[in-house]
Amino acid sequence: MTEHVATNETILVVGGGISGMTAALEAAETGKNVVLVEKNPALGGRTSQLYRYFPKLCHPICGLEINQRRLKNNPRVRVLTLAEVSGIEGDAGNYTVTVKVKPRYVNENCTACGDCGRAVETMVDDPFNYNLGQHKAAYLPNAMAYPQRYVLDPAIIGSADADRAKAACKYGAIDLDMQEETIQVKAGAVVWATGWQPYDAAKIQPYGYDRFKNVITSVEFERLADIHGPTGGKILRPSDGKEAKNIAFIQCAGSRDENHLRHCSRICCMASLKQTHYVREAYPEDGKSTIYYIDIRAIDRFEDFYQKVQADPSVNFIKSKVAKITEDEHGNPVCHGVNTEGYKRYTTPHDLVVLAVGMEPSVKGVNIPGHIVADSSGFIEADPANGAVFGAGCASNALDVNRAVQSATAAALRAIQVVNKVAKAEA
Amino acid sequence: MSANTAVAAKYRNNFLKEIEEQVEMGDWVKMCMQCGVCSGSCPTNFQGAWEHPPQELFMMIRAGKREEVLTTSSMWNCTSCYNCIVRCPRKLPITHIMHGIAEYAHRLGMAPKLQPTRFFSGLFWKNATKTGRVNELKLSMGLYFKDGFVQGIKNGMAMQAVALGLVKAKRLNVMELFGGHKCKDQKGIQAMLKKAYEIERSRKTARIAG
Amino acid sequence: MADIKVAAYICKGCGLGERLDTDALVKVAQKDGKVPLAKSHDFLCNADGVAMIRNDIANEGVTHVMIGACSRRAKTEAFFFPENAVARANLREGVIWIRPDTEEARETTQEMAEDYIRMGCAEVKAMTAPGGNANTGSSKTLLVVGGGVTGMTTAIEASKTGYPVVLVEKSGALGGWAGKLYKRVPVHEPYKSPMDTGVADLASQVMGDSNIKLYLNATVAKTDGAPGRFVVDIATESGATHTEDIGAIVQATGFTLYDMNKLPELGGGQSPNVVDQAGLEALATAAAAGDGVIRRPSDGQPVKSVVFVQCAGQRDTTGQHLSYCSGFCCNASIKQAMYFKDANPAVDTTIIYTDLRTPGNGEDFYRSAQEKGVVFTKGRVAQVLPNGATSTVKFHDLILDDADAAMADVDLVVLATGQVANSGVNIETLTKPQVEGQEGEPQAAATVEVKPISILNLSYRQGPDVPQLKQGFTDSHFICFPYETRRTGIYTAGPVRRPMDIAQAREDATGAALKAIQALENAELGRAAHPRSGDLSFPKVRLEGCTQCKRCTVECPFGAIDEDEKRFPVFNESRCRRCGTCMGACPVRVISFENYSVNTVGAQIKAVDIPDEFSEKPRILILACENDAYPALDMAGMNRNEYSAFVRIIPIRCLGSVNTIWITDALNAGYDGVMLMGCKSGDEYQCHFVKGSELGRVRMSKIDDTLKTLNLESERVRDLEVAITDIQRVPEMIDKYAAELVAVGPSPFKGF
Amino acid sequence: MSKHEYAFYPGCSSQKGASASNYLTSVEAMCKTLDVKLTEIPDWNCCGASIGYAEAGELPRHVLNARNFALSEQNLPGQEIVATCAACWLGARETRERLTHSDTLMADTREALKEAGLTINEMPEIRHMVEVLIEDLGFEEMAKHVVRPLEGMKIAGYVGCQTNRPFGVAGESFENPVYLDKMVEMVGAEPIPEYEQKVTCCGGALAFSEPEKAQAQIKDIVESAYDHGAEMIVTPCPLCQANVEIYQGQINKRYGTKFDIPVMYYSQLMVVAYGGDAKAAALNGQVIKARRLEEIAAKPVKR
Repeated sequence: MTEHVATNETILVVGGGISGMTAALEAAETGKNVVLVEKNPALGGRTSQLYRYFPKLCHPICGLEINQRRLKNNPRVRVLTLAEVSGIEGDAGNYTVTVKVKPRYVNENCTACGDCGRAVETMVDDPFNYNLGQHKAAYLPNAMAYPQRYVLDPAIIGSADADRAKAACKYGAIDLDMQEETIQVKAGAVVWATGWQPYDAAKIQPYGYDRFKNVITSVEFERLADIHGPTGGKILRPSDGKEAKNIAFIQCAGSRDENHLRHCSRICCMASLKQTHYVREAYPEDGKSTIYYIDIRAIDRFEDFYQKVQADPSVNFIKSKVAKITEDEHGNPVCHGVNTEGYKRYTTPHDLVVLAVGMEPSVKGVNIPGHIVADSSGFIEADPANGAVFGAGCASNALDVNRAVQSATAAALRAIQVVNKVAKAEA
Repeated sequence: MSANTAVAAKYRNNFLKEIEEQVEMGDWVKMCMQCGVCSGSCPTNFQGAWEHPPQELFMMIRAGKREEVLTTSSMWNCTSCYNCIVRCPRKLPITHIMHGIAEYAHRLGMAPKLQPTRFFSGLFWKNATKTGRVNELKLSMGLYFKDGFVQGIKNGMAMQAVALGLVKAKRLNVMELFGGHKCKDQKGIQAMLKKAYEIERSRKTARIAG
Repeated sequence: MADIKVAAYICKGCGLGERLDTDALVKVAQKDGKVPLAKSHDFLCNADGVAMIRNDIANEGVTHVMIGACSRRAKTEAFFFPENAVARANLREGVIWIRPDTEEARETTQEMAEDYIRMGCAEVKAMTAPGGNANTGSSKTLLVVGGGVTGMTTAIEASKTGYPVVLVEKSGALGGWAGKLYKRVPVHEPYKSPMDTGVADLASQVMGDSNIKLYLNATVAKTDGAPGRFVVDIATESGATHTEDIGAIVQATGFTLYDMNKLPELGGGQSPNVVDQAGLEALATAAAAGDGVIRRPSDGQPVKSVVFVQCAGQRDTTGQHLSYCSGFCCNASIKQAMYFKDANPAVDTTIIYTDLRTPGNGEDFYRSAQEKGVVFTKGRVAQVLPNGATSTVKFHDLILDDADAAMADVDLVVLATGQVANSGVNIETLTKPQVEGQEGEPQAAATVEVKPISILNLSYRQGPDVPQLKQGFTDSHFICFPYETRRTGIYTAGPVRRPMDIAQAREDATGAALKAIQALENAELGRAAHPRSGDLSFPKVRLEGCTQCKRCTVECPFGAIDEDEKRFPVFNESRCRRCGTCMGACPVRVISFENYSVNTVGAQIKAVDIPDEFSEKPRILILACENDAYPALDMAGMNRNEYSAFVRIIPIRCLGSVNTIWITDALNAGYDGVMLMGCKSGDEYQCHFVKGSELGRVRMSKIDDTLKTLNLESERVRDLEVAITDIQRVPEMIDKYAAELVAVGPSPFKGF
Repeated sequence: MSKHEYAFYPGCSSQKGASASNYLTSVEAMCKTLDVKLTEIPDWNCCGASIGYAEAGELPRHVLNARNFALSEQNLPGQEIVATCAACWLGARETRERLTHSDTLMADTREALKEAGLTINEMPEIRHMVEVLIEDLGFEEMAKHVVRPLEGMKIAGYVGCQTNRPFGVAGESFENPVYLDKMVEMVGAEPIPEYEQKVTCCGGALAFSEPEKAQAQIKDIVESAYDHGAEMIVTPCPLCQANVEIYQGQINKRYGTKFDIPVMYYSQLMVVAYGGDAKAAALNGQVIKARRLEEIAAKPVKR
């Protein structure tokens, strides 16, 4: 890809998840130059860590493949990975953005042949699998990684392992002297698409995520079901690797709760409905799912999906916010509560409990340079005061993928409007 | 007709409004979103003691079920453990609402007559406010003898071992029957409380008016 | 065709040099591939290797490049030669990474590599670098159909971006549904009270914008042409017809409330005091104009108690009403309840719901309503019985588990009925499917009335409107690519494609404006739209060979092909998505693309060296979808999941592009079997060309006849559904199939 | 002159000859060692406790607590109020919160207080003794004074309700507070962090009015302590202590169990660990004698 020089007719997109990639590609395919900044070593974001999408149960990396091909064929998008925005100067139509780029220790010579990975001995936690598993300290971030280039974990720099990696590479792709660099990028408009993070489940004390191994989060469960995940796609519970066949899904784990997140995260109900399908897929004979909920929010056409799941005898719905979870002598998490439809008290052991954790905007806590107007939950609001910095996807609202893409496409147009003005002015 | 009005009264907000005016923290009732975490967190409800757990009471209030709510023994099972309060996603002060509804039912004389906790609660307050400090012995005796002398002796016998243990450990003093701990300024305390009751009553009537 | 010079480059990196005899591969390229220039390089993708290729292009007159190295999905930056025809022989992910590094495997592995070199050379020779199509239109004007919030927003945003807009509204005023609202649900902090609809402001923006040409009381009488060169007739009230040149179209025709008269059990149409949400908005607007008191329609008495019935005629499982949830109604009822509470807190307002659906900050709005004293009751309404001026609402209280709960003397009942899309004619029901197999697919569900009046009146072969989904919403069934309809350059936005509220509709409208702008820009450059964005190839047809069978015109998933009066196909390139379904459908093989044709694939099939029947080396042809199956095979390689050395894999654009001639050629050439790997088809299709894989399957279902005529066993062709995640499953399928074929025995056609 | 001075609100149960008199004794000894000066609020009155609700009403309850604030302000100006009883602490703190958040309530309260010739000017801080220990002194300081570690004792830390909810000790979780375990560790004994009944309700006042309900819960609390191999239970709350200790006999009758596990206050453990004797630690105040602790208390202090 030819690296065009960024000007104030360039659009900067922050975040390389589905929203960021969409915003970047839609703008580029409309003839604009784009710089796409991603903090991880590979694009794809959180959706690339999902096993399937609701309601079609198709695979997120299928769409990722298309977007990557669009990217490969489009010289207008310049991708910076391991990069984070540290400052934005100027105003609409004329921003100077400071970007810190962390060293990858691997240059463009890398062919992803994997020799360094085989040479290195150190294992490190694998964030792509939410640290449920480990990978080599010289690694390809994931099977779909774009750029398809290895990364060296900083932990081994200066160690014998690093030298082993360097020695193993026949192509001079490993550069142990790489340093963090700071670059300045001109841009007329900025699309902020930094996505979301799962709410810290440990804060929901009654559910004991920090105390019970077999209480996990919905995003972690996606990795368990995924063939590329730590269990190779088998649904096994963390404590003892036992097949988890009787699974509880707890809705509003953090959401709709003034002790945690005030807002409704929108996706969690559908995500759990979808995940019951994983259970059925893995254990067609004796898989069993129980969904504890307050309101099932299967909005618009998703209702059909809800009705399908309701018709499934292996799925049980209980209208109840689980009061607390304890652990029995077999390491089974036990849900305690009351079914509010008719007041049946329950004390039910499960093999595994999946907390449908809420969506927290990644911008929360992150101080976006040049203070941005956000709502009480930290989502970027559409506000003139934000100048030409536009929120997109889950940085702007709790959205499902479909709506995130709409939002990103809309943000791309808003950005284009700004750079077109600039172009007109300069013409 | 009467049946008709009965239906008409139901699901009207009259009782909800009454609760908001008369019950401490009553204006929180409308904020419940029926998640059930309180009912599931309540230790005595979990023993099956509650006829209507907190969340159901809130719904009954909205549904205008005045009679059922004010005559149930449910809220009297509250142990003030505060589990419901800390877990409620809407931050309803449920413990206090339970106490409040109980107090209101008691005030109206609709609370179940023989509800032992209702009795003890009243007993405790009288005991504590009489001298400004609790007299544990009189308190217990009062409780045992609530159903008359004979039953009192029975209860006393049943509790004998416990009592003796405490006496041995010098944690129960028989002399307490005569005098015992008390505040010096009992007069002041009485006057102060009398005033407090006056003010509270006037405030409530004001709220109904306004 | 200009004289071509082919060069083959074989890489020795990534273990290729150790695992394969690369000198032999160079010879194969020269001898069998007949390329004048064949070289090997230790590290082809590094600066030096790429420089070598660039130099040959610049100085040796190389026009066609065959790279024997890694997968076409890898090292794309390095091997980026947009000016040239390029083929990639996948020796790494496709050969050495899926074969064991053992002596006994060495021979078959080498054979595999040599075949891929032959195939690469054959393919590249059959290709030409696509040049794009000059003769496409260049109109930069957007047509927006529908003057509601969605349409107005699209028009304003497009104009802001610098594009002229023609806005057509069938009624006499802008505003649509939102124009009838008293207030709207809040869209920014604090999410506590209803806010102004903003419709008036939008309307004045539209009218004040010289860049927006507004037609009121107007409809689209005819839409002709293609992106960049649509010709649209607009019929106005006066009867006059205006013709506009249009680049791209956004259909924002919104929705109609589900008819409450279909809900007599809920009092719909039974009493003036039972209204739908539109009715309540009217009452609220009237009240605001007067003393602010919302009054009972029957007798004008102030409303003292009101009940909102959620999901009226929605989320229906009986098949009589709407099966879906309209999403906006919970917030709308909350808003309407606030109309009462804000004016007079003493009014009893009750919302009866089964699941309250207020996503995002709607939760704050919900809480705010509770603070204002709106009562929420979880229940299922069974009956609304009007008697005189009031009604009794009978319902099942789900919390108190009381099946006979009732509210009597209710002054006003509001039914939250849902949104029914104004999506025009359902072409599936309009035209009987002409291709076998389509019978199997879902007709418009009984719950959705088929609207007789067309909206766009497209002059397209396949019908006058945009295809719909089963619930009457326009087809945009992608999760990753929501805007992609099956009519290129025509995008739908707002409630016509999914139930939604104003906030979402405005976002949707803005995105649709971008897609439309993008479509007309691409059309001008002759570039393909999604998913092969930027592809400059386009279908070329040898009409002299055409038999007017109409397969292409009927099958094209995007309705890109019309018919002229002589029933010859008329290709509209800028409507085309380059999936190749027409090419696959054509029995006389007159349709092709510069870089993808019956020939580019056929030549590869023929290039493979077929050992005789005694060699015990069967050959299996795999035609794999480039979007899903091929990446899956790649990742299987990256995972070092081994599979049979007897397969030869050719990536295809879509299963729909598979022409049966490839299969018969392969079988005649002595292949023992053929595997077709395509995406999931049907209702939950995962095909990026929507109907491509389905049409391909329909076509292949008839292959048995061909096999019979060749008197071959039906096992020789296998049609498989493969997802991109099948990195373990695919190798298993291959080996299983290879084993089956051994049982079937070698093809009788070997050595002919 | 002590580093740490507080206005002390012992509460009814801590009075001489009352159910938690042993708590008071041990607290006094503990504070002596730690150089914490407690001055009793003169003529303090009952907090009303949670259970008074049937008659208490809102204002009278707050007025009761407010009287203590006023007395404290009058006699011990500027000093924070420290309570050892969970109910006293909670009741007082609730009143503090409500009065600070409602001017009407504050005004009404002042008006009522007039009748007793008192008034409040500023709101005092209301602290629980364990807060003082953890926040004002800190574990390090507390540990310094340990001269007789309670080695080899396995002790279940039972926090109960009202010391923990709704306010609790800062930084601790409502569901799984750990400070009590830390204190057990601090005195050289072995804590049981996985003891899952640590915040279960003991039944509170229902132990009097409806014993069977309270005792069902007390059974769980004690049983689990046994299951985890505890030989002793420690708690910061007088009602928890009493309920869990004194009804074990009745529970044994009711459920056929053989419970006989001592239930101590943290202060008693600390006094013994600090070298105090059985009397100072008020070990004689146990209905179920803590034999091992008595033995340790009898041992000479190793310096």
